[in-house]
Amino acid sequence: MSAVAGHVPQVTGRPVPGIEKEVLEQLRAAFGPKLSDVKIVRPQLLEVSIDRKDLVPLCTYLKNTLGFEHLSCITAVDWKDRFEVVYHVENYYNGCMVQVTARIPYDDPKIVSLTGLWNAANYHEREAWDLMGITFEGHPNLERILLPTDFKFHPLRKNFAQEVDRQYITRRKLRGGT
Amino acid sequence: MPEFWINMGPQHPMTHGLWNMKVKVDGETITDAKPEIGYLHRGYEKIMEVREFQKNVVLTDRLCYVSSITWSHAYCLAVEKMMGIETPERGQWIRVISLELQRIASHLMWLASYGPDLGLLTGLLWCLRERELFLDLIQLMSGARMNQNFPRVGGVRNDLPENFGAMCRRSIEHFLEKVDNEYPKIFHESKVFRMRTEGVGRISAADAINWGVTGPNLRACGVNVDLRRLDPYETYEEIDFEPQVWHDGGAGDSYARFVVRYNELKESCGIILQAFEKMPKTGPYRVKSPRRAEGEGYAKTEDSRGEALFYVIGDGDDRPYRVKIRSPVFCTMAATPMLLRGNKLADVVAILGSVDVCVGEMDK
Amino acid sequence: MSAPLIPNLFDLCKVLTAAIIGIVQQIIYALSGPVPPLRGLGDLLGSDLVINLVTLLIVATVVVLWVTVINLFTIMWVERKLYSRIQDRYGIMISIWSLPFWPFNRTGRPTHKGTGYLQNLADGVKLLQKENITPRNADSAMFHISPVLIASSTLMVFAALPWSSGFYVANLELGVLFILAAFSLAPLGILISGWAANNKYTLVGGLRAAAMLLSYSIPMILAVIALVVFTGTLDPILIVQQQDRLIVLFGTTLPIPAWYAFGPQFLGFLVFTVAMIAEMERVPFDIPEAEAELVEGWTTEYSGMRFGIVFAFKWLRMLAASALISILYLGGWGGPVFATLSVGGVPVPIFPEEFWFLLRVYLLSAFFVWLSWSIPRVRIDQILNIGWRRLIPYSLLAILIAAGFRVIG
Amino acid sequence: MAIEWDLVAFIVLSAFEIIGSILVVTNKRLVRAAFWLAMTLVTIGVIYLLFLSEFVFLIQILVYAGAVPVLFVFGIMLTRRKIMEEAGTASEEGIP
Repeated sequence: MSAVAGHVPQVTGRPVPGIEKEVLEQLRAAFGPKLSDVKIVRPQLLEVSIDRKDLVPLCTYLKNTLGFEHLSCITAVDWKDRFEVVYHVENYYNGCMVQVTARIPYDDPKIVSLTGLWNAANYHEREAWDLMGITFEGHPNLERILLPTDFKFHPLRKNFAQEVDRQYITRRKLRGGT
Repeated sequence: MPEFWINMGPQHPMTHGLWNMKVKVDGETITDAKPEIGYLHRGYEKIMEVREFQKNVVLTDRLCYVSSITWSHAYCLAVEKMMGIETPERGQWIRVISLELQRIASHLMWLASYGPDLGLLTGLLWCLRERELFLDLIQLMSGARMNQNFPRVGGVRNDLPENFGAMCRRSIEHFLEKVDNEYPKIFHESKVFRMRTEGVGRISAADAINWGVTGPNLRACGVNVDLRRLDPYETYEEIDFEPQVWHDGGAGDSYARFVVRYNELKESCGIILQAFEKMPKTGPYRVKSPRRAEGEGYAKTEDSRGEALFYVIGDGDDRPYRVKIRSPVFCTMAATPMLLRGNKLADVVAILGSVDVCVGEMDK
Repeated sequence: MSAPLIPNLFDLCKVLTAAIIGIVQQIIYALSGPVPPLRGLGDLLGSDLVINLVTLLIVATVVVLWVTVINLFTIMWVERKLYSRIQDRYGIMISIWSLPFWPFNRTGRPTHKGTGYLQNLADGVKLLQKENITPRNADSAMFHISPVLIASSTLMVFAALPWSSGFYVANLELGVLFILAAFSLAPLGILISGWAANNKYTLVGGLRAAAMLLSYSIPMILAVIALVVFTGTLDPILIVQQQDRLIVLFGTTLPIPAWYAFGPQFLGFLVFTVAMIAEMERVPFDIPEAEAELVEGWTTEYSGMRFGIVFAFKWLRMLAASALISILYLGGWGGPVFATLSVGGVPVPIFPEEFWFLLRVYLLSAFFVWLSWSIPRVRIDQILNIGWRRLIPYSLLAILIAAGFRVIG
Repeated sequence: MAIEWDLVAFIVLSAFEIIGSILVVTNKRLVRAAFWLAMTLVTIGVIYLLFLSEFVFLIQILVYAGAVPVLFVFGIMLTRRKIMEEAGTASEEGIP
């Protein structure tokens, strides 16, 4: 199923109706107990959430056997008591998309990096680290991508002051203090 | 000559915006490249968490300022999916028309800036002259040429003017007549243009998919993926159009990207004309959207530069808890070092011009 | 068949200088009454050495003014108007009423509905009052010398370039070779200015410019050799006279004038024109100032009037190039006179040689402008490819053809 | 006694030439040396003019003054290792 380098994947470009039930069974068969709150949101979209430990086996299964070759985007969400990293993975052959949500405890925001599977993850993980502060182990060069390199905070976290709570963040506080 | 880094940017005529491409050059050939982005980072995802749902459309208009309706529409679609509401039939058709008009304007802006990149200033003047036609149509429809604030959560802001169909038909005929016999003379049939773009910035289909390249850049590699067909949103199922793919051998070079985008111009005109025939003449164009919303919604649309994805999470408040913007240019930027390696210094312009970089959406 | 408006510029100016020196001599002789040594000075002034020297200076100023003021502004105006029309817009529209001083600053007059000819003058004045910035730790001596080298080598071309059989500064037997030598001096100036400006872009731009100009002066000279096999002389005026007859093909005289471009020299004509486009750094071969990737190439660091000189030299070279092409291949100033009026005893032809020559120069320049504004720029390695792999073999072929026809013909 | 003008001219030109060639050898900055080389070659050409042989003067300008110093400067630029640190072009931040 996976595209051999140089060979152009023959993609029909048309969605296959009812594919998400098939993918659901295959996932349940392979990772039954580990998956929690699996549900079909709408045709072509499947939601799965797992713990961060078995993220890599699930993703390698998705990529190599089920042919989900396009990692659309990686979102880091801060739920104040835990972190969540949401992976949107898409299959060009039948148009199905799987949303994998990995839960991370709040105190040590670490998760394994997926750059091994998809190179697209490289920039997304750097951005997630840059804005939310989740470190991805195994990332080739995990450094800030959007913010200046000497910036000390991760602005997307809920504890980072929102412009509404305080009139403005003084430059001195931004550079040095808490 | 030892290898040394050349900074192509941040203020450089090639970058059409504020980003810096550091290119390591050995003589004339490029050995390595490192894009430096973030100059235009406005922290959209943080600001969006303190504004009501509808007020964020003002922000998403300014994501990519050349194709702002497509971005605001993607955001509104995501919020609708979260709220579980559905735009009425006529509203969806109006959205399709506005999307295609904006796509043509954005592609024409790209064609206009691609000409002078290669030294052909006449291309700029001609393409902008045609773009005026479509900016007038968009102004007629939404009241503004740029940052129109036209899509609404649950529909569009206002109905189309009366004989908008006839005006569109007249402008499109004039435009198609120009696209068929004036532009090919300075682009396709010009030997020098082919020399500068063919075989330059080549990327294979497998690498493109692996690196997350989407949209016209991916279709130029021969992969037939068009989200309007693969995951049809709005009323794209009822329109029969042909996604433009580079068929003979996955070339994936600048010329393929140019041809794919050029044909999309003509394709979008066809879509607009079809939309006017199949559109219900009357009917509501907007539905009332609830003030507060709970849950999560995601929407994936075919923006003129690639796959634009919005992932919105609501926690019962009247403003989103978290908004994630997936920008196609941000992902293609990861693949640019692969595109540039091995080409000449003068090719950086041809390659990055054909990738159609829009800095606003890249830095969010 | 063609008659010049000014039969001989040198004699015309000689009459002028003789009159002036005559008056000065009278004054000196009048003064030499009380101061006897002044008489010697008067005789010295009268001697023809001084007269010839002063006439030569006047002739030189006339031609330089004619080239750098009248022709330069006209050719810049022609180019800016032409490429605006190609781009479907009006172009420069400034009118005489926009001048600030007395006769023209009348209110209520349209300042921007004019022909636009003064725009170049306005640009020149603007550049004059701009500050000449020298980049920090640039090699300032070389930075200042190279524009002088470039501009003077271009003006040297016009010393040997005749505008009609009478209107020239100096008529050398080796005029064409002198012009080619002057053309080949510019790469040194460009390279040194690129190097001295201490900026990576100008360095790469200068390197590219020198590489291109060097690799294109070889086919240019080979094409001229192919021509000399036919003409036998390097004197531009003789070359034009040779082309002033009708083609005789197998006994029948065809109505076509016998320009070298039509005969076996056609290949040489094409090679020479392409090489000239490269020498002029027009857009297909515009690498040195490739705006897109090198910002402005080797002229990036110049500002103020220094940039004005360096920028104007591009149009001077275009003027020189189209003049040289029309002399060598398109029959210089040959053209029917139709009628000559006699104005105060002096025969003034209606269509003089100067008219035909300027017609050819400006048509050729218009062709270059049209060409350079409708095709994109070629990459530097492709340029060198074309230069070495295609133009030089073609020019050698041209020499072969010319020699062959010479032997047969 | 009439001054032989061509003898005076010859002396002046050869003086120029000698100074130029000395400067070519002793100059630390290589590009200046190349410039002086071009200057000496042109003065040699002018001396050919003194002998009333314009053709050789023109060829001298065409070949020597036009091409050889340019190739010299090419050679200098392509071989020197510390291109950017040379006195004339020491840029502050060096190579980023």
